[in-house]
Amino acid sequence: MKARIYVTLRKGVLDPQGKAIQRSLSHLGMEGVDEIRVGKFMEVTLGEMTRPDAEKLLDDACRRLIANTVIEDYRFEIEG
Amino acid sequence: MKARIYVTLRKGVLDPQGKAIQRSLSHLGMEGVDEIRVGKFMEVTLGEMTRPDAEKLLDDACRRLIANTVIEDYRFEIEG
Amino acid sequence: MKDVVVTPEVAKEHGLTADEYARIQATLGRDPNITELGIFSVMWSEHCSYKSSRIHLRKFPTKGPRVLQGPGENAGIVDIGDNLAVCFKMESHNHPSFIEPYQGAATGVGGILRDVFTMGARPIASLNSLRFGRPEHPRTPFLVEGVVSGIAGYGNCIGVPTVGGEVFFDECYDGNILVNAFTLGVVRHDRIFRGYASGVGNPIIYVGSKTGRDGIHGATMASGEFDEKSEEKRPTVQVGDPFTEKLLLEACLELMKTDCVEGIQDMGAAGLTSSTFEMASRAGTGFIMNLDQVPQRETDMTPYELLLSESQERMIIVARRGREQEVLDIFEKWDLDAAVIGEVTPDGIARLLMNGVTVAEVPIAAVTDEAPIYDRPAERPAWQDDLNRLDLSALPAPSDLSESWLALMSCPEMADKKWVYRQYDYMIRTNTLVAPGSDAAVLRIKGTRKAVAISSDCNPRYCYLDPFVGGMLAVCEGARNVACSGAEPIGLSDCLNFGNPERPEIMWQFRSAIEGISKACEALAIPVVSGNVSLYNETMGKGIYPTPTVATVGLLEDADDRLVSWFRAEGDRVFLLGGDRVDVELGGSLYLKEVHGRVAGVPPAADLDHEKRLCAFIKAAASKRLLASAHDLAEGGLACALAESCITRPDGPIGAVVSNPFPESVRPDFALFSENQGRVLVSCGPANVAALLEAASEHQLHISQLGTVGGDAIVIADIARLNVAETHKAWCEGFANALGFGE
Amino acid sequence: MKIAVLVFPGSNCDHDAYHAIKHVLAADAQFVWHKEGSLDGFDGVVIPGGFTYGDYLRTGALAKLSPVMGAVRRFADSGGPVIGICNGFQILLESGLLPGAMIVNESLKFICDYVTLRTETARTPFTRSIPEGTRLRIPVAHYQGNYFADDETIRRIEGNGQVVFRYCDAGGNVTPEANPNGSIGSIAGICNEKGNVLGMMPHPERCTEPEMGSADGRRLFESMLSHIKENAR
Ligand SMILES: Nc1ncnc2c1ncn2[C@@H]1O[C@H](COP(=O)(O)OP(=O)(O)O)[C@@H](O)[C@H]1O
Ligand SMILES: [Mg+2]
Repeated sequence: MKARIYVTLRKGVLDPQGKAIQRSLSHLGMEGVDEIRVGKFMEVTLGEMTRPDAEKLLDDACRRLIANTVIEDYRFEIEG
Repeated sequence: MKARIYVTLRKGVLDPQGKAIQRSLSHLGMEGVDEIRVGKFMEVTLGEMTRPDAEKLLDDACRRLIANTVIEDYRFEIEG
Repeated sequence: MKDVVVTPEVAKEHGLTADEYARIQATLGRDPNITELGIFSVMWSEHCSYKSSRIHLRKFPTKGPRVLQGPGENAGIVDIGDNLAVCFKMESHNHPSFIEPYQGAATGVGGILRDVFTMGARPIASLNSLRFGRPEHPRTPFLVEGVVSGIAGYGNCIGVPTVGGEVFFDECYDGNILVNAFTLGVVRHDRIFRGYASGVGNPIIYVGSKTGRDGIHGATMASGEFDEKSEEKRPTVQVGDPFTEKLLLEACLELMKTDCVEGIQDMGAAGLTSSTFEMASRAGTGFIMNLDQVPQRETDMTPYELLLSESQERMIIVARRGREQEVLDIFEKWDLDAAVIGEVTPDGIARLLMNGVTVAEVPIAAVTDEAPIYDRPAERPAWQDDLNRLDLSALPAPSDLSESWLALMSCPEMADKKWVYRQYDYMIRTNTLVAPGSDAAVLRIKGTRKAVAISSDCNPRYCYLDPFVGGMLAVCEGARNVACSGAEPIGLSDCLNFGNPERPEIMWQFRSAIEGISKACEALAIPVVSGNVSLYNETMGKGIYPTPTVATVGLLEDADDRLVSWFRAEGDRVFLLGGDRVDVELGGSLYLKEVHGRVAGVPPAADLDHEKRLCAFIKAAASKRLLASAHDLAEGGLACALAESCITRPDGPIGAVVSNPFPESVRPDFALFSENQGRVLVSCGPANVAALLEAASEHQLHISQLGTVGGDAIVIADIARLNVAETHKAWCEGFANALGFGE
Repeated sequence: MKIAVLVFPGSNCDHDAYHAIKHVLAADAQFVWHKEGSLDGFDGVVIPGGFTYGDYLRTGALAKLSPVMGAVRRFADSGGPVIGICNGFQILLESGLLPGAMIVNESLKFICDYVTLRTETARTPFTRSIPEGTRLRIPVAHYQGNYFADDETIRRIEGNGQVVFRYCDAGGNVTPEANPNGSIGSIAGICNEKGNVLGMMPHPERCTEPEMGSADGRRLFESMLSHIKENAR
């Protein structure tokens, strides 16, 4: 089973990285990118399990390890 | 206009971060994650422009800056 | 926010007592509006106002022939000759680091760096003093990883080497870790800048990052005890951007080479409010500020939010009138935001405007000088007597002393901290002559022959058992550590971490520790030039050990006089300085804690006169190049210090055979691990022995020849013996093993 | 003779490189701000370490866009000696002046420590006076020094003799234990085909004086200076 996890910075949390990328793009002459927020994207391969089990596992993993919920939000999608 | 960019490690490129997460999960007793590959996810806010222009801009940005094609693949989605 | 009506309840939510609120109403002659209330609440918070600590801090000796700037500014400054000075300070970031270890520690480093470069100094080195809960507490490894990588992430990126520190574990920090960061910079006497808003009509310029809603209430959070609800305060964590800080550092130092700057200060706790009010207060001026001109990262920010935001990497500059464009140009070059946001006025009033409308108007003195000051009740707790009781004769003797010795060498408090400092760039700027691993770090001052030695120290067990003696011993250990590097201690910064000051026993601990530090500093002629107080370090009513960390700065006129703490060569002779101190002192010792599971007794006695002669002697011997090494005896007594001198040697560990300096009547385990103070293990080449003994007698210092360096065992008489390689391995792996960081 | 030390926003080993060249080796060094479009008049270029643009996005990724990098390319094409150290190496990789890419250390931790390098070739201006096989003690200080390239690229650079330094143990043996970051082939430094552009993770500028723990780094700069002197003749 495959899944995808998205981790994004919570609203209002400073994203120095996004700021730097956006500024560089405009230095490159690529105007039109107003804002860019950088998060993480993970492709997960799961062993055999039921969908509810997968959901529980992913939620646990995100909460306890993958996302830093003080400053980040997460969501995930299970394929199929 | 909103868009999302996904940057993933190319096949065959080592992902120490993904490996570490997977190992930590099993230390934490969360079994069932066979593999995890960490990539980047960007939420982009674009100024007013046509869809083809947006596509061109994003492709340019990815190719020239956002992804390093020696080790990474990219794709993007434009909303709406 | 604008619509919030200020009531006594709202004031209470802002952490103001009923009395304090009444006082605000009285000075203003009316009810404050919400923006004004916000200003008072942050400025009168413990963190900004020092209301519980101020009267005690006055006891510190702060003067001395070298002191160019004592407490009261962003950092202290001490002369090192040749028109140069060192500028340094230590600061806590405890609460934020417990909530979000990476960002909390990172922004702590960022804050202390700004305190130093705002005075015109280029930062050249940092230290970090860390206290965590038990290694086996489930949260400890996570906190250690986060804090260490946060310090590394910020310090390495900005390019200031992190050259030393401490890591200590105890259950009392399970729910409240301590992260104290220290930075030292070098400044020319004629380029010192201060936080003064002087010169009526001078423009007030905001520079650095844009303002967002980060850390609003950060200052009040740092002054409130943790409870279950602190979870809710989470989104207010600040995120550090070391890259921007690096630009800010370079831009400020470039600006300071011009003569555009009248005064400058970083925005730390309580951001825009505290920086502007403090600058005006020092200069006795007032100001007008247009909040709408503040560069903003988020939309629809209210005056309240703009004033209280703790967004990082921002500074306030008061420039000379007519020179604003030069200032703006420099910041533009460095890609930083900069904007004129106000002007200095003569009348001592702060007028804050938003789009031309006055949103707050308060007398500056009312907020700063007239902030409440409390002389809180202090009382030695009854349980202190029980704590101080220790019957050594009832202590079971370990069956295998060598085994206990090895266990101490590998316990996380004693074990190698390389896991930590390998993550820090400790050599960038190529000044690090003595890297982490010795008693103090030594950094050369390029362009001179000089070097500085720095060390941070505090034994919280001693302070718990007797805060007065513990305070003295912290200073003595700091002085000894820099002396063991060949330096003369010239100044000190402190970071006082304590529990809730509203409890009389905490206030007693606090007062006593300050008195102890003061007494030792006076005796050793080390001025306290800067510092920081962190109170309310408790979780659910349980306080930490009193932890007054001191960072000691020493000067070497000749960098080549420097010493290291490890033995150098086979055949060198080993001596003990102060070895006549043979009353067993095991109260608060590492041996008692690690082997017997107890923290009790009275700490070792401090002999300040002896410490002073000891430091002077080591420095003299170092400058005569008599010594090959010097290492002070601290936790674990003679046995652990000896083993450290053997196994920390970078060219590979080496053995030593020494005799037992204690009378035979003393129990062998006590002789090995007694923590008598004022003792230093030195080594020298055989050719220097006579000269060394003579120098010691000139300084009226007790010296005893203990033995010789060499072999593959560390041997103390016929009491105990360790294999060098085995000990080295146990010591190297102890830290990671205890925290479960092994492979 | 004049050496350019490039300065990008976030460079922080620039002063160390400058100090090594100017004060230790008594040669002429000059800082060059990243917005400069030309390197005319310079005989060598140092791209120093640091955290250009905070290492945001990828190390060296944003710095490759600076105007001065066009000048570096022209300087390199004309055969001038260029050395990229640590972040400077990462910038050279990102700009395509050297093949491959850098990923995060296997340990996922920043590493600051002395390592031993084995010199694999004396063909570059920086190693011409360091015989093949020479061991050098030089510090590393990086978070992303794990060199990666696909198999074909590795075969090519190995075949061309473009691997200049490898991590090794004190005895000169290339072992997994001596590899601090997981780099393929224990690669610590590579050069371009012509040999005039060198990128390396370890920091020679940090060890040009014995009191820094080693003076081995000095040999690279001496090599560069002697190369420049000879070529000027
Ligand atoms: N957090 C840290 N960061 C950097 N160096 C550290 C840290 N903790 C300990 N060290 C270094 O490890 C060595 C031993 O520390 P410690 O046992 O506290 O020394 P001492 O007892 O001499 O004060 C010192 O050189 C110290 O600077
Ligand atoms: Mg010591």
